[in-house]
Amino acid sequence: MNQINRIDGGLINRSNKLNFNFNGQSLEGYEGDTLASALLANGHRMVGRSFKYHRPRGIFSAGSEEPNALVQLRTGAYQEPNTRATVTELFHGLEATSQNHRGSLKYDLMAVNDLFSSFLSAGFYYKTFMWPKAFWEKFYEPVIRAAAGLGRLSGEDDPDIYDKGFLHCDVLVVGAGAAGLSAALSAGRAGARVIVMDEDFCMGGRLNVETLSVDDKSGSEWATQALAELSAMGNVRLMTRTTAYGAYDHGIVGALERVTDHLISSEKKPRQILWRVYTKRTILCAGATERPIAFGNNDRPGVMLAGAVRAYVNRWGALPGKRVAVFTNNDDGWRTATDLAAKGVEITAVIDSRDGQPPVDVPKGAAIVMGGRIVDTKGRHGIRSFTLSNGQQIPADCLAVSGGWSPNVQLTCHQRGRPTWREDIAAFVPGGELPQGMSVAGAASGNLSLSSVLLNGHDIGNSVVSDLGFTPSKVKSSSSEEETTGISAFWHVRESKVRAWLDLQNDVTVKDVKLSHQEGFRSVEHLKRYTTLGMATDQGKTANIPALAVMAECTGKSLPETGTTIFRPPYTPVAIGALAGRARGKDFRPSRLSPSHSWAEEQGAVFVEADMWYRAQWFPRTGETHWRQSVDREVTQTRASVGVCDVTTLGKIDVQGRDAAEFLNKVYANAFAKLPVGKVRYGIMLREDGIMMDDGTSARFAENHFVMTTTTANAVSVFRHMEFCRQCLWPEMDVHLISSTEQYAQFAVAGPNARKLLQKVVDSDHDISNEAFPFMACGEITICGGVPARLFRISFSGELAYEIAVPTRYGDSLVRTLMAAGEEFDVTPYGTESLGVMRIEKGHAAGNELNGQTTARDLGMGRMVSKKKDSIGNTLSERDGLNLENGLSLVGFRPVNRSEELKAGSHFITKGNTANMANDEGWMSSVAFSPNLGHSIGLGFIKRGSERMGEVVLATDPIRGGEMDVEIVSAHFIDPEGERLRG
Amino acid sequence: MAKFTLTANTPLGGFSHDFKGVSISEVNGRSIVSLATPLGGKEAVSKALAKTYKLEIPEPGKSTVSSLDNAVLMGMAQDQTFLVFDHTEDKPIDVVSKHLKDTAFLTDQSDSYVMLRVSGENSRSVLERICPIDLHPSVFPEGSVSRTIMEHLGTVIVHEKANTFLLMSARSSAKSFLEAVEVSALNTV
Amino acid sequence: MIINHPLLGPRDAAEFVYKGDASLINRPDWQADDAAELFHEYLYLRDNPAGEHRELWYHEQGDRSWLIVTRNTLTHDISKVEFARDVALAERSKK
Amino acid sequence: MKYSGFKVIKEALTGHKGWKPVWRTPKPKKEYDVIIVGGGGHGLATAYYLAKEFGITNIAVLEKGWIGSGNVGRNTTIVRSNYLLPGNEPFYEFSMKLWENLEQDFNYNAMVSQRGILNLFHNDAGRDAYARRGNSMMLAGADAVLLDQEGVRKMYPCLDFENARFPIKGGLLQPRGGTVRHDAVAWGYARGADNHGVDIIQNCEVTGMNIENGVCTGVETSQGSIKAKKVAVCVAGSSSRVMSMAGMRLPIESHVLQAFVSEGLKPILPGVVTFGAGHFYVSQSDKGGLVFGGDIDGYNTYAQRGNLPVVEDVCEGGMALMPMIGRARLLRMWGGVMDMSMDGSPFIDKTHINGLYFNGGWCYGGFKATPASGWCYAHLLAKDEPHPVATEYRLDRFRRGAMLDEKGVGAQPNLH
Repeated sequence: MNQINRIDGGLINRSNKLNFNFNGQSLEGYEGDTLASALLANGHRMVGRSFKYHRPRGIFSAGSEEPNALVQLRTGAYQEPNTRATVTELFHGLEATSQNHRGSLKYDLMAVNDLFSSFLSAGFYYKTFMWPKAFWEKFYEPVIRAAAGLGRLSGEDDPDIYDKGFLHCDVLVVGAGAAGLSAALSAGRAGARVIVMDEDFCMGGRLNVETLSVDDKSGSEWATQALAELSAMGNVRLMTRTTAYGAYDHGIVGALERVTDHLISSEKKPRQILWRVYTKRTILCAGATERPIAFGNNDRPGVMLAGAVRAYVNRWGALPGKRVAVFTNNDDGWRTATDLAAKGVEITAVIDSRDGQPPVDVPKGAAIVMGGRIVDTKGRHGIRSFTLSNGQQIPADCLAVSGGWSPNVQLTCHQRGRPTWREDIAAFVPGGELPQGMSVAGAASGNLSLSSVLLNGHDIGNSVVSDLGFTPSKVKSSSSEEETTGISAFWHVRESKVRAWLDLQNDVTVKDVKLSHQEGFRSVEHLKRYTTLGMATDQGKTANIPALAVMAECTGKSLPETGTTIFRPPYTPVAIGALAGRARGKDFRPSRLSPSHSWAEEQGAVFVEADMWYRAQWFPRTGETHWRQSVDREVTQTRASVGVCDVTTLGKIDVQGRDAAEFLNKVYANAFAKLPVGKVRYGIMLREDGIMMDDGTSARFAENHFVMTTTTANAVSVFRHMEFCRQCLWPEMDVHLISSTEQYAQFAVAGPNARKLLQKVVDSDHDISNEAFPFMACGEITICGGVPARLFRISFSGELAYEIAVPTRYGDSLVRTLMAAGEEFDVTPYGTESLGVMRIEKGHAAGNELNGQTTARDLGMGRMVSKKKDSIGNTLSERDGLNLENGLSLVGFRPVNRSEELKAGSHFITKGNTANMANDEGWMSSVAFSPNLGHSIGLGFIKRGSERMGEVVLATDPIRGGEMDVEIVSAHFIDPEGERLRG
Repeated sequence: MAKFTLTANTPLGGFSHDFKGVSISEVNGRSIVSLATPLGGKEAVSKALAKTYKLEIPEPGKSTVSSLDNAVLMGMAQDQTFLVFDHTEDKPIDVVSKHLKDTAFLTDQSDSYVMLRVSGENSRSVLERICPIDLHPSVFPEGSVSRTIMEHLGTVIVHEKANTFLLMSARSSAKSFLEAVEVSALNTV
Repeated sequence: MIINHPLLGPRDAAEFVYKGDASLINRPDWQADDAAELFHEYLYLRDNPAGEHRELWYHEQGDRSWLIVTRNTLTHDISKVEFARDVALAERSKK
Repeated sequence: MKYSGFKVIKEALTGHKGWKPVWRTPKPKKEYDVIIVGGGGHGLATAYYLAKEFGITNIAVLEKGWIGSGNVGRNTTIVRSNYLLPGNEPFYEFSMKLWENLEQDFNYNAMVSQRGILNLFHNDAGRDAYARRGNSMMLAGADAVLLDQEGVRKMYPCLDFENARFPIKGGLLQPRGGTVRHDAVAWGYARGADNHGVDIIQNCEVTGMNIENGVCTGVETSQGSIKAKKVAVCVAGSSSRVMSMAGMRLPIESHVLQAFVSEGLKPILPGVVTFGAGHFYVSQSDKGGLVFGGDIDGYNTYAQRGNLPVVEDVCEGGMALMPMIGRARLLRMWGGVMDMSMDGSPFIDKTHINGLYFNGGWCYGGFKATPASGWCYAHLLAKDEPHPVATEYRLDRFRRGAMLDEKGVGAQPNLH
């Protein structure tokens, strides 16, 4: 039998029937339904289990505040845990299952927890599970963890895609109910750029669920008309299914648009879009949330919020029960009785906690109890009846409860705002210190009657736009009939002898709050943390205020004195995938490709990530099965003849200006002022604290023009640092910096035949002989018949070497040309591994040594730090702690047993000492196999290293289970005199 | 004479594609020279520019267009202006220094950028997915220039004319940048 | 956060890189008798106020200017944005 | 009152009438031997150990709000002792050992859960650095395991091994690392200290320091002036504010670190994992929430909230590392104010003012240090000399050039 509880009316499209599946059962609903309304229409009351006691749970609300009706939506990798049925738009083919039960929903084995509930009181776990000690990890905790959580992730990669975007407007209207639409009309008519967002798929808010009329139209008709007017305005953007979830500094609002969640498939479009909204003004029209009253066994399926009950009836034509009763402390609750009675639904009783006369006409046949108290309910899987304090039992399969409405102040509190209490409506309303540019209108500001909401929205819309310099339109506010909104605060039924729920999802009861008070957890934050109140997926939207009221009662303080916990973003939970947007997998970060990348790919190069760059690591040749074979060959061939390596990734900074030389003299620790034009110098750059920041070369191309290189890793931070020096420290200097990293493709050409190779491509009018172009020369030349190039005679490998740079557009062509020209020399390309081997052979420091913890002195370059001039870092580099007699120094290491392989990260211990931290004397920073020496070599830091040449120490590597004797040697393993590079 | 010759390539091989209501195409054939104004030398640069390109130095965030070489002068910073002009040969600096003599410090940036033109009625909707700058004509009118960040990549955006934007981003990450723009189009239209 | 750049208008703080207290533009004299102590105070000690704070931001994804932003560290309200270079030059002319 | 399973059962059967407040609510006395300013984890631990281990019980802990309202109540609950430098590692290992016996020691179940912490690396340099660090840990008597890619895959098959921009090459595992129920640490220490007679005074803000002739004699508070032989400041993010009352400037900046928790989920992550190529670390709580975080926002602030770019950056890291969390929803985000020091390492030291002591500069790593910080601070207060594992945490180390810079980024607090 289908849709047994479907009645006439509502904003659903009965001509579009949708089939869906809940817990394996095929059901039908209509377009316009939510999963919750469709389940109710099909007579499903029980839809889940609570967190701790596994009590049966039914649909409680009709919105995003839902604590109970959480389902697992979709299947397989698309499985989406903890999804609120109340805001899940029904679609054809929807599949959902209930959560948090072992066995079936109806017969949950974990429901045994409920029997032991008195042992599982708030915070019980802090007091036990401590003995015997080993049992916590082995037994108690695994049991607790097995019970954790509600829904389940699939464990598979999220198959959907997400996107992000930026929106800009004058006015952002959050919430498109009566207040939001009124405000948007005011702002839109005045010509402001307006964005209206609503979390619902159908704008109108409670206009769509109440039977009140506006301007002699039904609420939903008025909303439709307002939306038509707004969507015709070019300056207004309407966004449904979009939740403003957080208010951030300076008027930035985070919003989530659910683009395809209401479709069976995303079809490769983004499932959700995360919007960053930059707005001059925000008008928060987020409405209000109804809250329950706590009484005995008030958690049974069928006990619902009164406003939700009439929402299901009025908007969706779905009947939550056949025999409905109302329990209220306010006039609004009565609307549920009158609305339902008007639809012919049986109202068994209206219980009003207030004394006096009924505020409205009494529905026929209903028992009316003024000053009434419900103390208990009955019904195992859903309410069947309830009991009043006088013992009277009243039947009902749906109990509509209203404890009044709490304005949705969350976004007003995301920064410093704290809500203030209004006794007349028994609710917190937005207080001071709202986020920049935010105003609040409608129910969110405490206006609870429709007529006041409409007027308030209209007026605030107008005042906001006139603030921004627009002329408000003269159109008057729409209006509605008057209604009564009386309320008298009433939070929980003291007469109840059994557990009365406050937080339905986390199973926090009135007793728990009292226990929390008894044990001294009285601050609201202690209460929250001790009982877990409000920490469930609904963030306590319906639970917090009643619970605070119970605490206030215990302490004898007023509710405003008791305060509220801090509202944190997000307003409703946001998928992590959406917050990440496109950044995942290979798209996590951009890829920078060097000019020779395509060519290297063709060569079958293996690439390595170096920051954002991909660099060729080595170039395997046919027959090479291990990377070491390739690297050994590249190194050997380069040292024997010539090799080519793409070094484009090194940072290049163009430094120009009348004071360029003096500027470099200040940013480098060593002298630069007198570097001749046409020469390159190696420079070390310190941080102001005297630690090595970076090293590189600077080449002087003209009196006022230098080209600096930095390491690949520090290119950006060095540029930033130099801009700081230029603008903030020495603003009187005429210096100009611009990065030219991208502008030039740069290749190292190294090896005894480097010159011969280059001479084949360099245009003949440029003499690059050793005499004309010696070591550390630089110059602007042309190659291959006029292509401009820069040539640097510098060497990282220790060989006769050059670096040649051409405009990037020629990079691909140049590497191919060098390979072709080098064929006669058996030229080899080499990658970063070989680069590393050769620099270790040569004793050059690199990233592992320049790790931000070492000084020039540690690196054996202490004497380069000039004491005769002011440079960054020179003063503080003189501190005692950086000049210890037994300080570290960088030296070379080789295994005493040459066949052993050194391990980077080993620590050094003097022979005979115990290997412990007190005897730790340093560490191995870089290692390589030297094909030239035929054994493993390493660079490392050890105390007084430079004085300990020849000493054998222990290199201990407990993490890999090894240790070996190593000999301290010079870091210059190859050509210590530097004859090759000058050759 | 060297027997080798070098051939130039472009960052994206001349990419061009039309999506619904928006076209994305690589722009080539332009050179970019950065002009750094020496301390106290603004007047001299202005004079030289006025004489040759008939242009003033634009404020940062603005651009001006000259008929000479279709040059666009973009204000990048207080002391930095980009001159973007039709020139496909090497050494664009020689062209500029002919006009400006030594009034400004020049740096060739022609090979530093990939340029994409995004045009069509949907161009703003597409760019709103990645561009943090407000591109509404009331805020970012034609001629506006901005350097910002899109999908982790530094990007210069120029509002060339109605519904037409020029994007400049680093050449080495041209493929990632194109993907960022393309995916925006695919996700939007 | 949004930083209202003196020339470019409001820009998301994500375009900027933060450095710290604006006093970092006042680098001590390396030849002062107590240079070591002055540099220690300059580099390491901070007022770290709860309230108005003058601080350095670098517009890395923008015009590459260093700015001095006056911002309240309790509310994040920004009351002033200046070019650090202008401030540095002005302080020099005072001396 | 001793807590035990039997006690819980007894109370359950008798209507929970016997539970007493976990700590008393005393009025401040006129004078104490030691006043501890700051009722966070470190302050409460200091009081507890002073009373229990060093026999000083005439102590007040002054807290301007509710105890545990600072970083002990707003962190991502991770404990570990995987440090590199000899000035740090023995201290954190001492802390780890205290964690391991904490519950029995203070009779409160803080749910110390040693499910391991795994720091991933993504390149050879990362491996070398972690090998060096792991060796440091082992030389200091801690546990460490260097895993290769297969080792990581066995523990965490759900990570992105196939399509990552920065492929996982391996990781440094500390099996004894894990998580602790953070609030319970504050409550457990409070309960323990209270049992030893320590006065815990909430809603008592220190408004001034009484310093005469270079000697600190007590404090002014919102509840009147209180004398003390020794005043021990321990206020994390508020360090600069409080010490400025004594005229001191500190090598500290206050920054916000955001933290995040997802909706409750059935267990899927056994231990703590940190991403090495982005800013993301995560664990799953005993309630089922994924608890995660990343980098600090990076600007000075005293506001306990951050901004969106960091939220997005952290989630980007999360999705890059484990794309299976895309459909999990972020439930709550919050911020804590970190006392970021100039080298990323803390201070436990006397000041130049007699009777005034300072503990701070914990950056975002204070939680794991809580027991050792309390113990070592208590040692310093009781004996006027540093505990052997905390000898490097001196305020003058920058003047001497003896920085403890684990990350190697220099005097730039927002980079530590």
